[in-house]
Amino acid sequence: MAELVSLAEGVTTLVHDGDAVALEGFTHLIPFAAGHEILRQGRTELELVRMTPDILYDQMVGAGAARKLVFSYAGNPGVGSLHRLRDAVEHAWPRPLELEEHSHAGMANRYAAGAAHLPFGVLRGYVGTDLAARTTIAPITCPFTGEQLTAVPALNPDVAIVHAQEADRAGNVQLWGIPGVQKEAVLAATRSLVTVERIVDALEPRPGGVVLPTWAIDAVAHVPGGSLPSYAHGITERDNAFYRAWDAISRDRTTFTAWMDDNIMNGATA
Amino acid sequence: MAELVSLAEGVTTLVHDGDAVALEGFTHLIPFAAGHEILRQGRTELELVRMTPDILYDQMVGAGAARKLVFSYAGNPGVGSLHRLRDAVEHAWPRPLELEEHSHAGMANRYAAGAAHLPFGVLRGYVGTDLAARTTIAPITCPFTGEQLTAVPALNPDVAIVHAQEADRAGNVQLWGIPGVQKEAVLAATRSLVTVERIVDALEPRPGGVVLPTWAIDAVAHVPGGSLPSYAHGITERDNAFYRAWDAISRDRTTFTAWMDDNIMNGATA
Amino acid sequence: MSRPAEATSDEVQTIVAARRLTGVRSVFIGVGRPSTAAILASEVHNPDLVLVYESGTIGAKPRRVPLSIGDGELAETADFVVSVPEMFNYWIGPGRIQTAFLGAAQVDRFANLNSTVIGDYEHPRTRLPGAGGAPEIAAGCGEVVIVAPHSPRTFVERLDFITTVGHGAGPGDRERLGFRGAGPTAVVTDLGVLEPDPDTKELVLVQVHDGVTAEAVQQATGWELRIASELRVTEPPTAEELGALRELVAR
Amino acid sequence: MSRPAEATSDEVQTIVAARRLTGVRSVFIGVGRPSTAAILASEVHNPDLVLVYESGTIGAKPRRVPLSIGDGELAETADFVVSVPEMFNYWIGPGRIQTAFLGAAQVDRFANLNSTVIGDYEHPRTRLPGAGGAPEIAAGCGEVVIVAPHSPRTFVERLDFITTVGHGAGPGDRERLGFRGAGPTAVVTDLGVLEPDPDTKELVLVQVHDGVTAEAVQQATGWELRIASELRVTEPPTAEELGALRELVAR
Repeated sequence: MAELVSLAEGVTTLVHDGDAVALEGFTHLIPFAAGHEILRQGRTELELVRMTPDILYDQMVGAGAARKLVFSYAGNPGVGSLHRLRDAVEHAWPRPLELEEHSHAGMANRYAAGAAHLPFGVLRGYVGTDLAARTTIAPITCPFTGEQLTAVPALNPDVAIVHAQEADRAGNVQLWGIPGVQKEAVLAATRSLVTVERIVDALEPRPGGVVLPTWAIDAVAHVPGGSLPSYAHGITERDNAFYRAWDAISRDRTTFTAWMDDNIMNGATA
Repeated sequence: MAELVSLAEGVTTLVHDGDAVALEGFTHLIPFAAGHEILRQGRTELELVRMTPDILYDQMVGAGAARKLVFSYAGNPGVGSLHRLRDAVEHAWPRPLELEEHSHAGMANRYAAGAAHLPFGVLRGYVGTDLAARTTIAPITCPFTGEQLTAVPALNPDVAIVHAQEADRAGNVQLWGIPGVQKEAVLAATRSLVTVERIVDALEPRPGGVVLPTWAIDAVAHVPGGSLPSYAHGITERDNAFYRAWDAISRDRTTFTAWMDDNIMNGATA
Repeated sequence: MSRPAEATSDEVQTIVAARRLTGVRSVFIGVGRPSTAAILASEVHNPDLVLVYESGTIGAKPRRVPLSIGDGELAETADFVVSVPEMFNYWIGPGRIQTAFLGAAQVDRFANLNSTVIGDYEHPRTRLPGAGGAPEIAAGCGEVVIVAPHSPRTFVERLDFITTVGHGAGPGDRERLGFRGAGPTAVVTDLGVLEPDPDTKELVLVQVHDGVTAEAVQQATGWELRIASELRVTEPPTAEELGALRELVAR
Repeated sequence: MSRPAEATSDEVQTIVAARRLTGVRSVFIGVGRPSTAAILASEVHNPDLVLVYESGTIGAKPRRVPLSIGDGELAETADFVVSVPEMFNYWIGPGRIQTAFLGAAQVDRFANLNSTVIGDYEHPRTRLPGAGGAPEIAAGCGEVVIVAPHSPRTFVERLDFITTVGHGAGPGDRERLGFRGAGPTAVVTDLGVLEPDPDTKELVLVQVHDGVTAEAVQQATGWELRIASELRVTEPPTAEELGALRELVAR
């Protein structure tokens, strides 16, 4: 059963140094506030897992909290590069960053296998690419047709953190809009924390609603606006201006560090 | 793009003698009217596919339309045996019936693999049971952990037929309530027919709504009440009395045949 | 509340099964008596009990005993509803459901189950419905409670067909087969309760219902039944239990 | 409608890409210019065009060019929205989407794509975003149209990294790799259009935009470019196309 906790408590209890942490969200519902709290609590040596690392992981990598990144597409969508992530990969600043790189189809099937507690997933993919030699896949043969396909190892992070629109007082969660791979991430992870825009008396079933029952979650924290500058469909708007502004903020190490100090590290704990 | 057709046209065009036909529905939304039309049109040598054969397949098997049954649970839920199906298996009346038998988990993963156009699915299952030696499975080894799991062959019926609450005039379909495995069945099949309770101007997104786009379907037929004595959530009620009454009707070959003649074979074409 | 009429053995069976769900978080329910027992438990012992039906309805709150596992009321009252593939892959397989309530046509001394055929598979005397979800449910759920009528036809020396593995051939078999859950922890019948011996995994009669003798249970069992040294007698149904059950069935 | 100002080469590229979607049923859209072109096509050429974004929004009807592929408007206007696993397993992998519009940082003569690194993988000069959905999209969709700026930095003799297979090393490679779709059928740039030779699969310059010479295209291409014997010249943007594009971008 999920406990209702403060964001600070949730992060303290569930996220440890060296953990593989998936802060998931496919453009929508990215758990920025939780990521920032992880930085404020000084977690380090993290293995960051996410299909689409964007500004949040640029911040966490730039702050030196991550040892490794497991991903399939790392960019500032519609804007360009993630300069802190590039700096880490290209110049090992502030520290080297190990990469484990997949395609979206591969990552999605890794999470799905993880959610099913199966050791691997199967897809047609990777063949003919240079990625095949650079990542964690294996050929697998269909026992019925003899066709050779690709197996990807299950992804089971130590912790999954996602943001949702609402939870009831028992800790049952509902999110809607673009669902991404959040359900799989939570079900695949050993521990899970969900930040929500609001606490309600009862979850009203909604079109496209994805429900995570309280008994499949460890903790729920009430964090209004917790996905900004990303958005929570129907509640907050994506701050596209900030995504554009990040390009300039993140290009320069000093500007970045100053911005992080002013806006994140010394920011109030949610 | 799905054509809007009459039920008779749809069956004539899409269902052929000898086809593997999946009339899916997990207690809910069982396409009875379409199955009856298949009988009226005299289709024969069918391979009937369904996770949960119930009264409809009892009728089709009793009528001698089926050569083979692919399934995981064949019963009259809450009532008891399917007497026509038993008569076919136990006494080859009116003709022998070949069985290909799986568990629910196996059938669900066979459909999911079929919908993904993958040749097989993977699960933990069948081990230690007598079913393992009686069905179409194969061991498969995880290339990462060495664990041995079970592979099931993809299920790709020639035709899938499902019933839904509504379609728009372009042939986009929406169903809600218990979704069963209908989406997978339609996406796995070579051809598909959807019967619907009503045609609407536009599909209103609904909680739990499953949408099948017109470009993933071959034909849509307007058949109000087309799933009775099963039901269409929010529109028709399950006729539990008929499910109970079927037990007596189906016990005796003569009673059954007379009932079929009176109620199905000479019934009006929808 | 006036003392209700004496409970029938079927009522006692259902009530005893329901008691097993006190303090349980979630229960996977087969159709029939298991369903009645689980709904009763949620009304009398465990209001927070999460009822999970194979049809994909999770957290259903039926007020009547559904005839099928897919009745509309289950979807209307569920916390959420999932597809069949999701039910087995994301919820049952990973062992997210704590207890499974299953029935069967045949049960053997290691609580293995047959729901496929009576007689030879190719030429069955009686063709039964088949596996359904039982094999993977029994493998994946935290524990399994079997609810079956007690007769020599059901409790047999040798299954005609192993549909669902309980404790296999004895200790270590479930581990060898890679099953996650603990397997059968009890068989609740209309005569009493059998539980697997912790060491041998063989079913032992540990409890008889009021007025039932161990001899009567042995006569209804197709193998030489082990009897617990301290045989418990079922606490008679309370007026609340019996009243709630009769009200539920009458709805 | 008053004659609008002369179209820029970027506008021509977008308009020519959009024309490719006349009569197409469904298009999978990468972020950026492909998205602009697809929305333009749905407004000018093909109102029934089904726009599919990686974020799971199928049949989206954006009125503005979304900054990201996951903007709220895409979900609000979609015919339906699916999870990422479902998008790749049920919709892209089986080849249910007819055309894919993709960009890339590097393109070679067989229309293979690099969006991973410039330079060595272990010590890259420039780290790019990575594969995203491109490899399986290019393998599964019916055909692929590449939309890229024409420069020697983009059109290279040799990719630094093969992220996405177009026609591999030439004829037969896609079949050998088991890909379902036809692969790249066109590369639309700000200078013209390249199409694979039906036999050799090597990209051939088949069309130049108004005022562009074959020599100019060769100079912007990092390999010795094959030129079609009958080189077409792009139909200039109509007032309707240009007006619609500018209105769309301005929204």
